[in-house]
Amino acid sequence: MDSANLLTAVAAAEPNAKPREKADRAAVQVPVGNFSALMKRLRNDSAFAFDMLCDHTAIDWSEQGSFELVYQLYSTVHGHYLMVTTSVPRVNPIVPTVREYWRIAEFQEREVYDMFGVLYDGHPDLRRLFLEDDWKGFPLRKDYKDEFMLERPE
Amino acid sequence: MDYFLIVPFTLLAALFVFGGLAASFLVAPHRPGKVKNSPYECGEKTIGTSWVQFNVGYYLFALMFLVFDVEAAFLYPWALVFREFGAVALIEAGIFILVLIAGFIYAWKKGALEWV
Amino acid sequence: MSVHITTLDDRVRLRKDDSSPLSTQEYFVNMGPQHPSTHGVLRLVLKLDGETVREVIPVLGYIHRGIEKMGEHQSYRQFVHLSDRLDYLSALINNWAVSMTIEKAANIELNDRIQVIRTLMAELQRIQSHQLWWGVFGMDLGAFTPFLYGFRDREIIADIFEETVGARLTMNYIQPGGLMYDIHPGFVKRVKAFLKYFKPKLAEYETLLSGNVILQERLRGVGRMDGQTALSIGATGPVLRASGVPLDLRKSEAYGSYGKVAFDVVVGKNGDCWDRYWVRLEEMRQSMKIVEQLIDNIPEGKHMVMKPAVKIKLPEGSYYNQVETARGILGVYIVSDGKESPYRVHLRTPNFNNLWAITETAANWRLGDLVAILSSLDVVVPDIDR
Amino acid sequence: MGIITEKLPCYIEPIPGGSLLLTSMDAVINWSRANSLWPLTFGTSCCAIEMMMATGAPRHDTSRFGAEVARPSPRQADLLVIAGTIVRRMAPRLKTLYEQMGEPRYVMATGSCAISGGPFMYNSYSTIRGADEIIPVDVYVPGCPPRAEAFFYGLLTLQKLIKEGETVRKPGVRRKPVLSALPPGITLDQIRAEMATVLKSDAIVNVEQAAKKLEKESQDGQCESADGCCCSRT
Repeated sequence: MDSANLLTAVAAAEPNAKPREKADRAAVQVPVGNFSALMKRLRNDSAFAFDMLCDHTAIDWSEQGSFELVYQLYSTVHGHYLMVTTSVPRVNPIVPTVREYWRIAEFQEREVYDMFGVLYDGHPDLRRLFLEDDWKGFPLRKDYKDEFMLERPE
Repeated sequence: MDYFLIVPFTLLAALFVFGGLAASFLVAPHRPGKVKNSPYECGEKTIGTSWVQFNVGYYLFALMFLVFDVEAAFLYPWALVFREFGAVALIEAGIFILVLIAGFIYAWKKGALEWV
Repeated sequence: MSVHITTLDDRVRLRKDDSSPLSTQEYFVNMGPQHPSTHGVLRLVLKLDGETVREVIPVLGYIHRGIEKMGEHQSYRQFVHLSDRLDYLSALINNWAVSMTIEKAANIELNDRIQVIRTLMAELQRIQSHQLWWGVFGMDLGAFTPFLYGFRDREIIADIFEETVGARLTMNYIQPGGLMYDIHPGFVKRVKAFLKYFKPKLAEYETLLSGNVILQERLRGVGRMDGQTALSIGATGPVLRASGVPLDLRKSEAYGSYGKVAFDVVVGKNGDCWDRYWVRLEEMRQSMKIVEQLIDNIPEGKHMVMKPAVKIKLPEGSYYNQVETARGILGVYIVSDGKESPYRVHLRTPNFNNLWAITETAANWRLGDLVAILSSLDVVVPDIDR
Repeated sequence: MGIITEKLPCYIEPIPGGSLLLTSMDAVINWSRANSLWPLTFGTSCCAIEMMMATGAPRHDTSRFGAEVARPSPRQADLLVIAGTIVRRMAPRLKTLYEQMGEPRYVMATGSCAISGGPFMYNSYSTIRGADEIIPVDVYVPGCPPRAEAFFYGLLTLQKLIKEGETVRKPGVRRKPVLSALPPGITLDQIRAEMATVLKSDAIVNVEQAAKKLEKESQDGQCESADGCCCSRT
């Protein structure tokens, strides 16, 4: 189904899921509280049948002081896309893991932890994916300072 | 006297083997270091020990190979001269091979050749 | 539920569970960063029991250059050349992915000539990538001749690219707003010569390797992965289609001029190494069919819709766009805050997901089969680490 | 122990004609080392493909220069070809691999990533800017990725360095400056001066202007394309 009635269907399924504006596809914003429930429905409910987690990443909105976690979902059955986002404070970002719905989330979440420091509740093997285990700091944060990095001279 | 040819043959073989070793022994710079002597594992430090109990099948397989390799080695000289000795040599070798095949069947039935 | 951060050392530790003193013990071996059959710096920590692989733990980051951090400091046009260095075997398709995301966000309209040339270039790059995969796949299974055959035919496409683009590997050819150059006058002639040359050669590939009993023995039924597992680890491209799921963005999204050409999606049945092998060979034929249909009627028009010096500024918002590369779906996710360089760039790379198929399928196979499975996944490591 | 290389020279040199014997021994040993460089397959990123095309593929083939046997293990290799970017996590491994190679070992940094960090030089928190920060490098082959011919030129330069730069007593060619590989008659200051002028004059590369300049040259017939046909890019 196309994005319009997909949004209404999701709103029906999850009352406090507000559509996220400024996105190029059907996008929904969910508070962290009932994030896991919505994901479970999106995965198992045959009306949605989002069996493929295309992409999971995070955006560091340092002015608003929050991380926005973005999940791009796709359903091979119905052929429609949905973008689900939830935001957590920058100080102690804890998000429930979606590993048991999509197996790949375990590794994408490890990458987001490695780059942003977002902690995943219930993740079986949360450790850095790319950087050394004893690396200080999280590189993709806007306020990451590193004397090794060379700025381009103007 | 016609066995004399073996001597230059072994000399040449020895020269070939030890010549290479001697050349590298004489010419190559020899600088052992702690890292150079450490085991090479794709650039990584090794994890855990490699002194572990592994499947006995490897040992049995090697043993079977050894037996039949030696058997082949014995058959070479026999194959050269058995024409002069006629049927006796043939029966002799037949018994030799049959005994070994009996051993092989025994090992096969006992499952020595089943791979893990 | 608690948040518990572990490290590699306690992930790679033997649990003491030897039930009887006679049982064989497991040990760890590094199939490490510098290894002939990992095609790049991918480190697999293997938990072995004798020769049988019990568990594979991939360790990444040996070629992590931080491309996403660099993306935040570069303008949109500059970011295109970084996309070459991701999956350098489908460099043109990566350029297309980034350019298409930027064009959709800034809604730049393209004429037909650009779309047809882009589709032609992408399909030639797909054939070239599968040729290299076929050569290296043969070499991994111990046959050196396919390596020579594959690279010999690959050089011809490299000449075609070099004549038009000027580069053999990192193209930087498809820019947001069109193409860097128009195609070289000799392009159509060379592509037709290549098609006539390569059709019998593909049949030669079949007789050389596919018909070989040893190869069939080593591939049939090895590393089986069913559709559901493939979808749950997000595998895409030939790996997913070999498991029976007919997901091909060229068909479902019909971007570029894929809508105007007739080709069929190659789908395997039981997702083992043989199907992954057979699907890629068949895909080469489909790509040649696409090139054949497009090469004769390249429409006239300008090769660049926008002056190259024009600064591109995307309106605020988040844009996500996917393209089918030789190895799967490459998604480019750009969050823009209206400035000249993106606020956040994220690349959903196909190899990242295809790699984890090794942890699903490699258990209880022997070491030789592990190499076959890893090579059948056709993993390019800088694409994983970014 | 390398008796000939370590112990013998100090005895032979004083006796008359000794140094002649030593240099001729140098020549033989260097000749054999230079013409049988076994590269270690160490490709990290895109340059690895170009190196594969250069070493193993049928069109460009290094077996003409004796460097065809690409060994995966450092124990049997004596030329470490760094093809690709070196990142901070790979650096200790690269150092271990280099130290595990047998003496006399040579290093060739191919590709601008191995020379100076290349496209990942700025704003990257994990790219090492140049492999010579970790291990001593003998020959630098620029390019991104360098063509197979550039790789051969680097190989020939290394062979020239080995044949003339090395003596038995002190293996390793790093002592001789790499400048000996410059074509005869050109000095470093000339190159620096010319680079300064080039950078100042066309700071911004103008595509149309460059194309017109190329067109003018092809009208005068000075087109030197690889396969002989006169290529004028219209």
